[in-house]
Amino acid sequence: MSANVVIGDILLAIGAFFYFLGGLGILRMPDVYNRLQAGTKATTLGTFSTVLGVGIAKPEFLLKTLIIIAFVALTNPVGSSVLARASYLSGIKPCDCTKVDEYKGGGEE
Amino acid sequence: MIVLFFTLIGIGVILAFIRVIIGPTSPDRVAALDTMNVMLTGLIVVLAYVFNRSIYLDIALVYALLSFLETIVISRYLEGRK
Amino acid sequence: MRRLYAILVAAGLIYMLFVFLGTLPLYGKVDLSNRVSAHFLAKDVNSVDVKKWVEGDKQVPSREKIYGRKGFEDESANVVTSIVVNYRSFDTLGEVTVLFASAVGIGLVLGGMKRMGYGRKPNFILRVSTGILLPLIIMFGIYIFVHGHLTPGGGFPGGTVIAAAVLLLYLSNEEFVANMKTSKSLEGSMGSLYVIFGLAGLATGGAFLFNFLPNGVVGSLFSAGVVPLVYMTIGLKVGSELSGVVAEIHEEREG
Amino acid sequence: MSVFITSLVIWLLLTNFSYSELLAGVIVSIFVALIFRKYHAIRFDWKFLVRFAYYTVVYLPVFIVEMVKANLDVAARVLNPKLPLNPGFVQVKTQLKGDAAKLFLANSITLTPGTLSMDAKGEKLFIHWIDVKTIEDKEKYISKRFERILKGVFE
Repeated sequence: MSANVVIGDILLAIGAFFYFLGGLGILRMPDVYNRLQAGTKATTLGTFSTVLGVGIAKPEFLLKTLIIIAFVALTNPVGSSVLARASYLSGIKPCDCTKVDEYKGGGEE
Repeated sequence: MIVLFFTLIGIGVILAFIRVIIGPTSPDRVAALDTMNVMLTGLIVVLAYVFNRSIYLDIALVYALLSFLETIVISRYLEGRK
Repeated sequence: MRRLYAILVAAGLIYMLFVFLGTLPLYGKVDLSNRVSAHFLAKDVNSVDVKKWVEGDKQVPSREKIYGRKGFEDESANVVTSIVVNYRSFDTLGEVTVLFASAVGIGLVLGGMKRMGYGRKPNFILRVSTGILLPLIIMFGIYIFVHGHLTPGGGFPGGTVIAAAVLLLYLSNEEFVANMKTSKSLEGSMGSLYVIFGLAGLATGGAFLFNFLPNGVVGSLFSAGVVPLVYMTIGLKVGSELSGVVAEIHEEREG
Repeated sequence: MSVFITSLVIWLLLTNFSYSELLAGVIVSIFVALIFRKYHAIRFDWKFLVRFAYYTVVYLPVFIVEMVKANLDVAARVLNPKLPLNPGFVQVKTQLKGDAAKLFLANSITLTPGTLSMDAKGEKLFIHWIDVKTIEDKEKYISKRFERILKGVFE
């Protein structure tokens, strides 16, 4: 057990825990937008942590794990933004606790 | 240690999958599916680490690309026409 | 002039095919033990154990002496690639033909002149991020089919990833129209290049796509003989074909 | 030119370094840069690279701290049995001009505590906020931290 393997294992454990939180958030939140919030944040940090953990524990994987991290960091927020806009435009009502709505009509005057 | 990772990720995937099944509307299902796909990408990377095969990382990248494309295509469909 | 040239090339190809078809053995009469080298049957493609020969009688025999005749397979890093390209490559020609036929059919049914639009303007975030993601996706697709002999990839997955990039452009950009002329000519030239490689193998080694190049060291980029070239042609062909299918789905006729 | 450099860097990250890989990467990058030049949103010169390298050092720690805070926030909300939620859709004005700058701002907003950017139009960003504190002066809570840094990078 060298030092980098220990660091990698710790990062992997943190990432797995955030994955678990993402699943729980997806299940418990009341409407689509809140679900997307929980799911996107938790899985993005979970992927960062997990993949970086693998890259640190195995230095020969490091370059390719960096590419995976860059790809997920670019695509995951974009995907959730597009999905949030699509669900708003397709007429999904946000939950009753929503206070403010300044996005009426899809932002088109 | 490895068993712990797989247990946590597996529970997360199962929770997301419950939402895929019960989700009241289709954006709910797609959101849960997107979350599940990112989790599975991480899972493939962990598998590459466990089996010590660098070629699995390519598969993880292809999976991430295809899941992103799936989310975009379904969103563009759901937006509908004006 | 161009038509004459095309007819001449086609006649030459058909002539070569008929001439060399006569030299092939009948179905079921091939002496496979003569073709498959021993270390391939032992699933030992990677490692060459010449050490014990050196210790035995102080001389290193050539590869062909150890393992019998030079293999039909071209020293690619995984066995599946050897099987797909070296043993089943004639089937790949059939698959590519089927794909071409389906692309032509979709073009006949759906093709048109005008770009079909979606109801809504694309999201700003999606439009900008596609421009940044595009080099990553295209380079990854090319990486897959150039390294087809080293990784579990090959022509078909690489071409599909490139077509995915084109689909992403269509989804995120209202004005984007693929350049069909370039795509069609690329597809046609790559398809004929594939057949020419196969016929060159037929001319030199007596089998379709026989390896006529040196093998090189396993694991480096320029190795495995004819496999990277074949995968490059298949990858570009499949990529342009699927892009053509995506483009034709997004078109509509006037009126 | 910038597309060529980006493609070459990606190629070298994907492959293990050797001279034949470098040669193949240069050839492939030239073709990709020629064909897909029109559709790339990436344009930079060497001055931008220097600024980018400088600000990455400043930006990444802020970003990672914010992301960990965001996740702890989400975790607290999820694990709390009463689910304290106060969501709403708000719009935020930004001073950033470039497309890429606005994209990075939107992505940063998505990954930081309690906010999810949905769309951008002109200088307005539309955001789903999980805990609406105030309707006026929203920028202080949502976008000010990143806007300063990203202005340094892109302008």
